[in-house]
Formats: sequence, C-alpha cells, structure tokens
Amino acid sequence: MAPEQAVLAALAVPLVGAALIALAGRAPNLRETVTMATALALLGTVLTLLPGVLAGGRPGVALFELMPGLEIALRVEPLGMLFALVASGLWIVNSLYSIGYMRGNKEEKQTRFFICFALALSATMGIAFSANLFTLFLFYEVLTLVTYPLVTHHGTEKARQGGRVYLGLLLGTSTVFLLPALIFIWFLAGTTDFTPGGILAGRLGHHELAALLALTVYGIGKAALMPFHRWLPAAMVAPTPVSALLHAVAVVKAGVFSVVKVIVYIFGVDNLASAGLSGAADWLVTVAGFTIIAASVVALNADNLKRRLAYSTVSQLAYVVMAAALLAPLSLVGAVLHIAAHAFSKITLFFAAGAIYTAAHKTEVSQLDGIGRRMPWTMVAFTIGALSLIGIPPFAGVISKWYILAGALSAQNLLAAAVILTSTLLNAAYFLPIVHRAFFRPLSAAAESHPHGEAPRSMVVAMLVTATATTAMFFFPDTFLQLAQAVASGRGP
Amino acid sequence: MSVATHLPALQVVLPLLAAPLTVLLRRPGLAFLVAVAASWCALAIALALAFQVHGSGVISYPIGNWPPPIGIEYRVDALSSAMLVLVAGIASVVLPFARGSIEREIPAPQHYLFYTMFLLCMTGLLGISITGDAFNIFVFLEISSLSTYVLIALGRDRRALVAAYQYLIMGTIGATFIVIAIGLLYLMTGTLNLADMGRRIAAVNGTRPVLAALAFLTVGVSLKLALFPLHQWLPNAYAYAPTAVSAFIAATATKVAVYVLLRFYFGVFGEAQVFGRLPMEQMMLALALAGMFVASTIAVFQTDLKRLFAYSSVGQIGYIVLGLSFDSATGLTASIVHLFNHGVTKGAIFMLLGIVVASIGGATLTRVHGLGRLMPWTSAGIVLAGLSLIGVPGTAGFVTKWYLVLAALEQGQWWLVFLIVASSLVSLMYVWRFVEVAYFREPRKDIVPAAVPRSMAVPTAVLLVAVVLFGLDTTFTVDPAIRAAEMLLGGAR
Amino acid sequence: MNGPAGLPGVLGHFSYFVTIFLLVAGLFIVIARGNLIKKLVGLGIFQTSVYLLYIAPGKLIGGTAPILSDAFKVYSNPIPHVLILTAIVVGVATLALGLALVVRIREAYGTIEEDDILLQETGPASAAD
Amino acid sequence: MKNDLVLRVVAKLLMPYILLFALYVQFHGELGPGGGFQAGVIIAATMVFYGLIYGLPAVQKVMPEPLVESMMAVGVLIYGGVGVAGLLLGGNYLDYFVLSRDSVHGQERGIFWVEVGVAITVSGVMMKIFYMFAARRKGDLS
Amino acid sequence: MAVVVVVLGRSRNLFSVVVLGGVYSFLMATVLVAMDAVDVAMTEASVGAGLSTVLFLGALYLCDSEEAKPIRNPALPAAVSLAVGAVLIYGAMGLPVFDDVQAPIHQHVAPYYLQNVLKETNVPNVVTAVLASYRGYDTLGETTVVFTAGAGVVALLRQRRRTKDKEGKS
Repeated sequence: MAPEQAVLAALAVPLVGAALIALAGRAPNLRETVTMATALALLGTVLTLLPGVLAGGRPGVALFELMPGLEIALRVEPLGMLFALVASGLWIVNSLYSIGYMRGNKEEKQTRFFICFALALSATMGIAFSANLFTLFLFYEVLTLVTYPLVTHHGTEKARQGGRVYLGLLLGTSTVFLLPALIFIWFLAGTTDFTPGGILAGRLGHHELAALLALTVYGIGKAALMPFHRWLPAAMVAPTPVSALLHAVAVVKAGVFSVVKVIVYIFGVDNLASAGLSGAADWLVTVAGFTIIAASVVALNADNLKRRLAYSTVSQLAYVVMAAALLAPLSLVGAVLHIAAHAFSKITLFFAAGAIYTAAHKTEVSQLDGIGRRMPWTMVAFTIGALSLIGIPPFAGVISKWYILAGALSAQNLLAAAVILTSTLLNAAYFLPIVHRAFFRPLSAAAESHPHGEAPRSMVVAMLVTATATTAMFFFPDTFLQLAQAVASGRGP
Repeated sequence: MSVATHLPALQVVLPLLAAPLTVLLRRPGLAFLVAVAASWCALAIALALAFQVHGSGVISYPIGNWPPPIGIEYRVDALSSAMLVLVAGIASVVLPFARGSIEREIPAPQHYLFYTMFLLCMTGLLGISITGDAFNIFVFLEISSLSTYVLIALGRDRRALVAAYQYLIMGTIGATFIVIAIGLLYLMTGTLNLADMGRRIAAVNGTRPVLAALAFLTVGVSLKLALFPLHQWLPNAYAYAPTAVSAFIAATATKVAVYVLLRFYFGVFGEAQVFGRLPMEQMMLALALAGMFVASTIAVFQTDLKRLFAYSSVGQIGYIVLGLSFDSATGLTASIVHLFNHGVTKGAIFMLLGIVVASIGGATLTRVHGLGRLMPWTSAGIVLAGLSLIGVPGTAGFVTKWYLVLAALEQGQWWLVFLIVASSLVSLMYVWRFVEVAYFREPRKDIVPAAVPRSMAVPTAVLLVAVVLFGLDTTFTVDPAIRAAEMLLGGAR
Repeated sequence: MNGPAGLPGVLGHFSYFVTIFLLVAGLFIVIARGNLIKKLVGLGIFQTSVYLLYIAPGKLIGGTAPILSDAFKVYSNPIPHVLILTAIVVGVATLALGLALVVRIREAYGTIEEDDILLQETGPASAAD
Repeated sequence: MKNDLVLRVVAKLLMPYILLFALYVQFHGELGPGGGFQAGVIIAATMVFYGLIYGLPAVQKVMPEPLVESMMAVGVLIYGGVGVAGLLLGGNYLDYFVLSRDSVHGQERGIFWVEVGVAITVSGVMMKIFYMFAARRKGDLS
Repeated sequence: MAVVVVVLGRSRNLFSVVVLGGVYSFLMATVLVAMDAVDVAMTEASVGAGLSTVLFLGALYLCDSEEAKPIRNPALPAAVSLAVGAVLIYGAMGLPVFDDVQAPIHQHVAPYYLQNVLKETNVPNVVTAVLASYRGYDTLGETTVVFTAGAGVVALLRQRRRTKDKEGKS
C-alpha cells in the first residue's frame, strides 16, 4: 500500500484491533489471537514504511486544520520511524508475555486491559508520526488518558492513589507547562511543524529561549526528569506488562522521544548552540546529569525489585535528555540509539521481574537468593538486560552509551562525561548484586519449602526474544544507526 | 413581496404566534409538533439570515415600516445572527429531546403549557438578539425571563419553587436595573434606537448619567448572566429545573445576556468609554478569575451532578468575561467563540444528565456508581463533554482556551496564561469525580436503568458530534466570531 | 447641560430625589425582609419608583397631556408614557407570577418566611437523592 | 357575602354600566386616555366583582374556563395576525399603511384591531388568574 | 408618598402592608396625573391600586397574614440599597433639570410624533398612537408578556397539590 495509507493504517490497525478485542471479549482464546494478530499487522504496516524512510522519503497526511498553521497532521521522519519500530515490535512480545502473565495471575477485567493496550499503541503511533507539536500534544494527552485504566487496573485504593499521581503529574505538567509553551511557539512562529533546524531560529533571546525550553521539557512530564519523576514509581502498582509498556514500549519513550524531537525540530540544535545563545541548554545537561546520579542512588537503596527498576529507568531516561541537550551530533545519535537500546534492555528486565513474581511470588531483591537455579532462563535474560544497561559488550547498551560519551567529549563537556562514567559504576552497583544473589547464593530456607519452577512458557519465550534483540542490536545496529544519523545530520522531515 | 426580505420579522413572530397556538390546541401531541416545527423553521430562518448577513452585510428591518428611530428597527449583523443560530439551533435540538424528558419529570396536565413556555422563552431570546431598539430588548428580556421562571418552577422537586422565586426576585431586580440604565440613556440621548444612541451619545460621553447608566447596565446584566458574585440564583435554578429546561437555558439564556452586554458596551457606549473611563478591565478580570476558580472549586464538592455542572457554568462564564476584559480582538473572539462552544457543550451535558435522570431516576454521584457499565454510551458522552469543559485538544473547549491564552500572550501577561491553564485543572478535578464514580465503582444493586426513547438519544448525539466538530474544524465558529469581534471593535455604530 | 428654561440646581432635580428615595426603600425591603410577600410588595415599589424617573423629565410646565387638540400648543413628552405603560404591565405580570409561586411555596412548605424555608431545606437538601 | 341581597341587586344594576364604560374606554382610546389594556382590566374587574358576589360557579357559567383560556391566546393571535396581514398585503410586519387603500385609514384600522387584541388577552388573563386563585381557595377550605 | 413607604416598610401585618401598597399606588397615580401622564395614571390606578391589591389579597387568603420579625440584620441590605441610591444620585445630578425644554428627549424623536401623529394616523391621543402603531411591536411584546404570565399562572396552579407535595418531599 502507498506510504500515506500506511501512515494512517498504523493508527487505524490498533483501533480496529481494540474494537475486535471488545467484540471477542467473551472468548479469551479468540480475544488473544486477535491481539497477537493486530500486533503483527501493526509491525507489518510499520515495516512497509521503513525502506521509503531510509531512502529519504517523508510520507505524510494532513487531517484537520483548526486554524492557519495549526493542523492535525502526520509525517514520518527517521526519529519517529525508529520509535514506531521499537514500540510496534515490542508490542508483539509484550502481548505474548501479557497473555501468559494475565492468565498466570488470574487477573480480572482482561478484556479492558487488552483494549486499553491497543488504544495506547494507537496513540503511540500518533505520537511517533505526528508532523507538528500540536498533533504530538494531542496524542500525548490521549496516551495519558488511555493508560490510566491500565495503571489502576487492580482497582484497589492503593492503585487509585497511584493512578491519581500518574494522571495528576502527567496531565498537570502537560497542560500547565507544555500547552502555554505550545501556544507561545505558535504565537512566535505561526506554525508548530517539525522542521530541520527548528522554527525558532533568531526569534528569541538567550534567556527567553532557555525559559521556553524549560517550559517544554518539564511540560513533557513523561520524560520523568527530576523533580517530575514521581509518577513513574507511583505507577508501579500496575501489573508487570503494564510497567513494561510504560517503561519500555510507549509512555516514557514517548516522553524522551518528544524531548529529542522538540530539541531537534522545534528549537533546532544549531539555534540552541549558536554563539549568541550558547548554552541555552546547558542547565538542562546539569539537571539531567543530576537526575541520572540521584535516581541511580535511590535505585541502589531500593529493595523492591520493580521500584529499583523504576528508578533505573528514571536515570536511563535522563541519559537521553542529557545526550540531546549536549547538542553534539554524536551525542544526538547516542540519544536516539539509547531510546531503542534501553527499550530492549528494560523490557527484558521487567519481563524477568514479572516472571519471578508469577512463578515465585517474590517482589523483593533480598528474596532472590539462588533463584537462578530454579528459573535459569529468566535470570539469564535478566543478566543480559542488566549488562546491557551497565554498558558491557556485546549488548545494545554499550553502543548508545559510547556515542553519548563521545558526544560529551566532542562538546568538551567533562561534567557530562564524568556523570556517564559514575552512573555506569552505579548501574553496576545496583544490578550485579541481584545477578550475584540469583546465581551464587544458596536458596533461603523459606524458599526451599515452596518449590516452584520456571515461569509460563509464553513469558519465557518473550523474555528470550527481547534478550536476543538486546544482543542482536549490538551486532547489527545498522538500521537504527542509519535512522539515528539521519536525525543527527538534520535530514529530518 | 418576497419572503426573504421579511425573514427578520418571521424569525421572532413564528415562535411568538406558535405559543398561543399551543394553548388553543391544548393537546400535548399537537403542541409538541407545533413547537418542533416552529423551532426548526426558526433555525432555518436563522441560518438563512446568517448567509444574507455574510453576503450583503447588516440587515435593517423597520417594523411597521416606520423608519428608525421613529419606529422599532430590527437589525441583524454578524454577532446577532450568530446568536440567532445558537438559540434556534439549541432549541430545535432540545425540543425533540424534551418530549421524552418531561414525560418523566412533569405531570401530564402541564405538558402543553411546557411547550408554550418553551416557545415563549425562545421567542424572548431571539427577540433580544435581533432587535435594534433598547426598550424592545427589555420587553423581550421579560418575556424570556417570565417564561423561564415558570419553566424552572415546573421541576418536580419542591425546591424548584424556591429556586424559581429567588430567580424571579433577582431577575426582576436585574431587569429593573437595565430599565434604569436605558432610561438614563434615553434621557441623555432622546432616542431608544441602539444605533442612533451610539451616534448621539458622542455628545454626552463621560457625563455622569451615562456613566451611571453604564454601571446600572453592567450590574443588571451581570445578575442575568450570573457573573461570579451575583450567581446565587443559578445553581439551584439549573439543579431543580426539569432537565430539558436546564439544558436550554444553560446553553442560551446566560449567553444572550452576554450578548446584551456586548451590544451596549461596543454598540452604544463605545469601548473607549467603557474601558477608558472606569477601571472596567481590572474589575472584570478580577471577577472573571474569581468565578473561574471559586465557582469551579465549589463545583468539585457537589454531590448532585446537575448542581456540579451548574457551578461549572458559573466558572465557564468566567472565561467569557475574561475574554471580554482583554478588550482586544483576540479576547473578544475568544468570548464569542466560547458563547458557542460552551453553549453546545453544556447543552449536551444537561441533555445527557436528562437521559441519566430519565433512566435511573436521579443524577447524584451516589446513584451513578458504575454508570460506565450501566449506560456506556451516555457516560462516555458525559466524559467527552467534560473533556470539552476542561479544554482538551480535539474538543470545542480547547479552541476557546487557545484564543484566551493567545489574547493573554498578546498582552504579555504570562501569569494569566498560567492561571487560565491552571483553571482547566480545576475543571479536570470535577469532571474526574464523575469518571471515578462511573468507571471505578461497582454499580448499585438497587438501580436498574430503564430504557430511554431514541427521541432523547438522537438529539443528544447531534450535540455531542457538534462538540467534537467545533473542536476539529473551527470554520463554523471562529470565523463568524472573528467577524463579529472586528465589527464590534470597528464600532457597530 | 442646564437649559435656560430649567429650574435651578437641586430644586430642578427634586423629582429625581423622590424617585431615588422610593427606589432605595423598595430595594431595601426586597433584600432585607424575609417574608416572600413583603418582598414582592417591595419589588413593586422598586419598579414603580422607576416610572417617575421616566415620566418626570417628560413633563413641561404649561404643557398638557399629549392628547392633541387645537386648544394647546405645548405637550408633555409622550414617549416615556408609552414606555411606562408597558413597564407597568410587565410589572403586574411579574407580580402575578410571583404570587402564584408564593402560593405554591406556602403549600409545599407551610410557610412563607425565607428563613424557615432555608431551615427546612437543610434537612432534605442534605439527603438529595 | 354571597347572600347579601343589597349587594346582589346593586351588582345586577351596576354590571351593564361597568361593561359599557369598558367599551367606551376601549374605543375612545384614540381620543381620550385609555385603550385596550385599561378596557381589558375593567372587563376582567367586572367579572371578578361578579364572581366575588355570586360565587365562582356563577361566573364560570357566564365565562367558562376553556373559553377564558383560549381568550388569552386569541388576543395575542389577533395582534400578531394584524402584523401578518400587513405582511400578506405586501408591507412590512405590523405595517398598517397597507391595511387600507388610504394609508391614514389603514392606520386607524390597524390600531383598532390591535387594541381589540390587547383587550381580549388582558381580560382573559386577568379572569384566568382570578379563577386560578379562587379555585385554590376552594381546595384549601375543603 | 415617602411616609407611606416608610410605614409600609416597618409594618408587619401583611394586610395593612398590602392596603398601604394600594394607597401608595393611588398617590403615585395622582402624581402621574400632575405630570400629564393621564394614560399612565389611569393604568397605574387600575393596575397598581386595583388589580395587584386584589391579587395580593387573594394570595394572602391562601397564606398567613402576619410576618415574622426578620432574623437577619439589615446592615448589608441597607448598604447595598444605599450604594445603589448613591450611584443613581451621582448620575441624576447630571441629568437635565426638571422642565428643561432643551433636554434631548424634547429635541429628538418626540417632536416628530407630536407633529405628525394627526397627519399620519388621525389619532389625537399621541400615547395611544405611539403605543399601538409607531412602537406597536413593543405592545405586541407587552401583550405576550401578559399572556406569558397568564399561561404561567395556569401552569403553576393547575395541578393537584397533594401529589405535588409528596413528590416534593421525596
């Protein structure tokens, strides 16, 4: 099909899927078949777009025009392409995993769960392919709303608390900061289209630009930049597949994706870096750096496994933001790659955590002694994810980190370089102990008395797939690299 | 004689004559048909007029063929034609809805009189919007007011009586104030024709009586439009009136009051005098903000949905006045657009509540537990309309917010920008109260929803579609608004 | 804008002061008194006072009622009369409605004192279901 | 007071003259003070008077309730109808000039009918209101 | 007149209040006559003194005729109404003085009526002419208002109370 149609299809497929799932709600097997089919169809659609985009094509469609220069429109460019690939790809695995998880834990309201999941994916595609900031904002809000039922899935008071924080922070930041920023940008430039080199060049002085950047970046609360990261741990009340969705597939990725996109296509790297306003983004580097370190430290002291992973996410996201804020071409490539790398690694980790919970009903790190013998596959996958995030070859993480570091050096930003190195140590410090416990500590007496085996097969398979992906990305990074370089070299939309 | 030239007269006379007809017929069925026919004709005429105005500019229609200012003149321009369309449109949607609604809320012997009153109310509002004569405004204001009192008193709860009485007292005081203002103006200018007044007032600009008139008019109209401190009558009135009535007056009555304000401010006094001589801007700004925040906050703590949304109306009126207070083209546009958008939205909401009441016999938060499951479409509709109140992109409400923020930006008042967006968070809170109850609580066992006739569902759906449509394609709403705003500022004299 | 023919100063505004006094008194009764019927009486006074505001300036000393005949040359201004005729009618219409409401309220609550009604409402109002 | 002989007789005697006076006010309105509204009030007042003396049923025999109620409507319709007539005869709404070949005469005609309409509505409404209150009263006593 | 109003404001027996209201209307009517507004005077007399008094008495018959002492303190209302009065005085001081031929109202539209009424309508009573013809549309509106009131009262008082009460309580 023609790329334009493919773009629309990318949004439509999950919607149709959601409808079908709703219809098939009565029969679980049929319902889950539909889910898988939809996921595969989506990936297929996205893949049809890939060659064209690599070849420099930028297919797009305009839907409505609210007022001059403000329209709901879609356009595919490398960054969005990459994001869409990651999201749609991981959705398949995630659905596979969810099926196992939901059944293994006999969760309720499974139909609603799968419907919202599909809707979330549709919104994500919208974010990935949005042609201007306004459209992005629109889908960004939609994503928040449709993921709320997922976060509060258990319906307990605790869940609702978490849900409130989630909703409050995300909607709050986006309306109070992002919306004014958006309107102001339109007010200045008469458009909000994503254009290479940005649309604000020479329209603002140093301080105004810095302020506007602050508004925008903090407005994108999904990027979980401190001090607006609280929602992420709060959302931990959700079932694990949801956490995976939040952390790896859609939500937080949407956040950092938007940040990168705004910095590259709205503010414009050169504009931000240009002599007159040099360092309009310096403060951002500092904040991001601080977030990286602080979050890692918190993770270090967290005993709850998911909580630890959550804070690890916060710090990893800050990597992307910092890399983008460094404004060096190399670091940009790093930022883009890290979106993908972190996605693969983190989803593996969460899958593992979920598997442990499903099979052994363990949630605390301190309970994991010797679990590696009972759940070898799970823990192998976990180890791969961990190593990747620490940045040890041969796994995806090292590539992106490498680029970011190189960028930091090329920008002679030693602070950033130092942050990266320190955090690497910290990462090691909060991941390796888990691996060590799992494989080299004897089983605790308590665990002895409750024998349990590996997690359900579908979950194991899912984990292994993502783990493989994590590894594969190290050996065959070409596609991602091409896209990333396309972004960095300004061959944007 | 061609009909086209007499449309202005017919616009008002048709419903006016239809009203006594319903009394003669005395049969609810026939009365209903007459009423619906009249309202639809009115809508058709209103649209035709709108096109004429758009094509050939202001239409002046001397009644009784006495040239103004000797006789009474009908005067249709961009603004008034817009109001006509709004009033007639809402009426022609609410009337079909009303039939099913009042059967459940009003004792049978009153039915035909209900339609009489409804038609009279509509007549009054149309008359106000179309006439070019100051005293004529008062006369028709009274027609609409008296009929409104009765309509409210028809509510089944005895508190409706008290509400109606309060409204009667306050409304009459307001009307008398308006008469005083008109009297003063007449004494100073010797004419009652608005346009003529506007011309002759130049001679006496800034003299005490004129300023006093300005004050009286403002207070009087503010009583009618329930500007924040003078809003006490509104919540009870909306809460205890039959739902169809709430829908109609919430969507139109206050809006027409705003129209009167605009007409006098810009048509007669002239903005220079209004905003120059007195600290009007600051005053309005303060009141508007107070309304936006205080009223909306009160709304959050209501337990009866009708009351809740009544308070939200007071808040929303705040937005309208806020736009007015900017005294700029953009601000005015925002106000006028919000007349439409809020009219449509609130109309939709109260109609939805009407469906709820008809189905489960009440719309208190304690009753609508699990409404999302009991009446999925209805509650989805309420949420949609609620999003429009919040101002989420893709709904009508967003357009207004956009222009308000724009107006604030034009004057570089950043703090206002933030207040505006922050206020929408308050709206989020009260809408969310419904969402949580409707979607995250189990339905009450003792409540079984009764089937609701399609005659209620369809009109509601129409309005909901409008809510979304006006949010996506703004040509229907914004363009006329801009024209009207420019006309007003250009001096409609 | 004192015209040559006008009476001087305060005296010239006497009629207005009467008007204003009545108006204030009426308004006061409306707001202050808790009795629903008393309120309506006050409302009546409040409205009637406005009539003077209109009529008085229309009067010309030496003028007669605006009923044309060859005997007179000067007439008082008819327009205010017309307007006030309408106003009176509107006033009485409102009054009728108001009283009807009061009767109904009396039947529903057994009282026509605002405070008592509010007192009753705090009861049922809380259990508004 | 229903059975006060004097009142009853006096009423009987007075009634016609009051009505006559009403008609005078009605049609003399062009020349002297008065007009449809005042006339309507007087007519209604007569009926109320009658009702107070002879009791509600008596009046309602003379002026049955449905008739009164339709009077309210008819009056407005007459008034509006005059306007429509103006339209049909090719003038503007409420244009009396076209009501007759001679425009002045047309004015007179228009005013006349309009006043009639007013009178009917007003008297109708007043009586209706009286009926309503009176009926209530009965309900209370019973 | 003022005296009447004051007494009226103070008295608590509603009958006397209503009667005083009637008296007040009569006084008003006389004043209006003095102001050459014969039509208005006539209407005010019949409506204000006659009709509304009857209405009030009718209503009173259905309600109790003694007013309880107002519990609220009159400070705020007094303030409000005095403020209104102040604004009005402020405005009134600038109005054309009594019997000022130069006042705009005597200059602009009115003269046209006074000169052309006979010519155009052959109705010597200018008020009637203006009422019914020049500003006939207002009068149509006025009639509609009356009609509204009538129909409204019907709508309010028609149905049987008892059922109403039950619904109210529920």
